[in-house]
Amino acid sequence: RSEMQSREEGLRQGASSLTQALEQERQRIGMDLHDQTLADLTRLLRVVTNDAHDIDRAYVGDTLTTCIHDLRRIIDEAVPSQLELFGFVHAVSTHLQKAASADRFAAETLTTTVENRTSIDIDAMCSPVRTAIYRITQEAINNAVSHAGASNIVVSIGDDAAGALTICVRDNGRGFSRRLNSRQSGLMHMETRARLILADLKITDHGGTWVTLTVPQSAQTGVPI
Amino acid sequence: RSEMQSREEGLRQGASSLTQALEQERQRIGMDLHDQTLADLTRLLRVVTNDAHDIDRAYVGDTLTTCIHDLRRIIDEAVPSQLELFGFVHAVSTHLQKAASADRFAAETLTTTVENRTSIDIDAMCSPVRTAIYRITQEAINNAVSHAGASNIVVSIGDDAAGALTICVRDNGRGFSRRLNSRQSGLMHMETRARLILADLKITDHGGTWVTLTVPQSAQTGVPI
Amino acid sequence: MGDADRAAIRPDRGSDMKLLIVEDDQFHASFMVETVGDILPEVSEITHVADGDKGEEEAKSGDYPAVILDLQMPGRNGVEAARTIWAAHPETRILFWSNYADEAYLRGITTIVPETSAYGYVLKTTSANRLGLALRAVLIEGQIMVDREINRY
Ligand SMILES: Nc1ncnc2c1ncn2[C@@H]1O[C@H](COP(=O)(O)OP(=O)(O)OP(=O)(O)O)[C@@H](O)[C@H]1O
Ligand SMILES: Nc1ncnc2c1ncn2[C@@H]1O[C@H](COP(=O)(O)OP(=O)(O)OP(=O)(O)O)[C@@H](O)[C@H]1O
Ligand SMILES: [K+]
Ligand SMILES: [Mg+2]
Ligand SMILES: [Mg+2]
Ligand SMILES: [Mg+2]
Repeated sequence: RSEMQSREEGLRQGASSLTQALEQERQRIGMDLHDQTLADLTRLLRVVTNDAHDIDRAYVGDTLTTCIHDLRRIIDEAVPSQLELFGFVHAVSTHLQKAASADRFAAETLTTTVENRTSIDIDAMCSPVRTAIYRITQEAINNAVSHAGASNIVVSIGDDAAGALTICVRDNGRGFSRRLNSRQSGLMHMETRARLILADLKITDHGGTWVTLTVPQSAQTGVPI
Repeated sequence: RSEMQSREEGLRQGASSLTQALEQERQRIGMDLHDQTLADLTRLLRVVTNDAHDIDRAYVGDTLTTCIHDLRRIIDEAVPSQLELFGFVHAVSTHLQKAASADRFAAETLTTTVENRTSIDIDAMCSPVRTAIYRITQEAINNAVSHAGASNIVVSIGDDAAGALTICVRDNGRGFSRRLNSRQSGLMHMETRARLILADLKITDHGGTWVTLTVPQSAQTGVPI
Repeated sequence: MGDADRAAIRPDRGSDMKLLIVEDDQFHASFMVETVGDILPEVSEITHVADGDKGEEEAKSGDYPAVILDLQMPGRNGVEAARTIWAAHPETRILFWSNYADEAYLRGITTIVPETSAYGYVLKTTSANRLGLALRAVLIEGQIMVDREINRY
């Protein structure tokens, strides 16, 4: 009974933190828009409506181009459109390549692979389940790139005898240690997201770190939410 | 024991749905930006960089003004900036007034009041707790405006003998009924948000509907998340 | 097909190439119709529809050797529409016209292009001049052409 109580408390804390993180991400988008695009456009409007000066076509064009660039970046972060347009496997490959090449320590030496060995169609799953699987995989990849010091990262998509989908993010780095001073919200959110869709998340040390998400067949068609 | 299990399952479902809603809100912001602001700016850029025509100052000014307007609205929805800048009581009053005047059925006949009868300083609470309280109050207000057919809505902020903060949104409308065909995600999210911060939410019928959120003293300083 | 806008732009010309434009934004669509009218005398008739479902429906007929597709649309998006169109008519030349500048979109597109098809990827911010070049290269000459403003990573 007390074990159940602490399970429930764990879920509450995890969900609290995840909710808060999502709330903050939304606010961050708003702040970015406010500080960048809105500020740029307001300045531009002031210049354009000032009758005392001729309109400098190049200046207006450049400012608009900058705003469009900023906006595209903000939109790309807000909407997982790779997932929507091209599906899970492509979105994971894209994220893996981007994460690997954006990290200036990893960029030179890191090789990455995505292996898809299952016939389970992740894109046919209901959208909340697919999104959760994607977010978990993203964070496992981010961690492998930034904490493992690995030279190789493999994302392996497969299934098991019971028809569960398995996604394993493996690196050949320094191995896993929950450091006390680290924030660990990434891990907590992965675990909570897995629990919310009734999937299972395991982190194991094989020299490098293996993060394995198992989505049972019953959860693939969508669990009650 | 089975009661605890179903409590936990309830929490899981509530948190799942809330997480999904937050995820969708973020995506909606992205899509709004893509379809409105980005589309407008791209068009404007095309006009401005077309050397064949003189720049029409009024047209450029009008388009920029529209973009700025749209952006402000999108930002306002994403960031509860009234809350950040002016604090809880002001943000609630603003939301109440806006909601009441935006509803075309309610606008003419509806009176609204915010009463603050407590010395508990909500703005001194930790940000996730305050945000949760605010989101819950917002949705209670939205529901009172759109479903009650009330002529009066009062938000009453107070406390009880045990030092708990109480926020009561009261309307004098048709009274509460959980209609089977309604989506009810608003209520579910209010309940989940309350549970996540260890607060209590009660909906009672007094002719009109009273929605009462009770935040115990222990939860006000921030619960472990 | 009551929802389709048809413009017989040059009924008197010898050439009779039909072009389908699938774009949910009316202003972008008008701009494209105008640009095509100015730049591609080979096109005799332009059909415009405003979402991916109607685009797929319209393209079923097989009358369109060339299609211009917006990427982000309500309902079926441009990628889904392209898949459907190419599945039935792999020789169709498709110009994607998009507001997504990240190279990942381009890579995604390359994973769905049939071996023999011509395609292009052009941003909506592209100048009229460069848009004209892309229209001709992809839709008329059957080349593969990509906007140079795509962000590499
Ligand atoms: N693949 C890995 N290899 C080695 N160490 C890892 C790996 N993944 C996680 N860790 C360790 O676990 C810690 C916690 O990871 P977690 O994702 O929770 O936090 P974080 O990445 O440090 O910060 P954030 O909250 O931004 O994700 C990391 O700081 C790191 O020390
Ligand atoms: N103050 C109220 N007075 C009368 N009925 C109410 C009130 N609040 C809620 N209800 C009833 O409860 C139902 C569920 O409310 P809930 O907020 O969950 O859903 P909703 O407002 O219909 O949609 P949404 O998910 O967008 O909030 C409403 O549709 C309405 O019938
Ligand atoms: K779509
Ligand atoms: Mg992390
Ligand atoms: Mg509601
Ligand atoms: Mg579009």
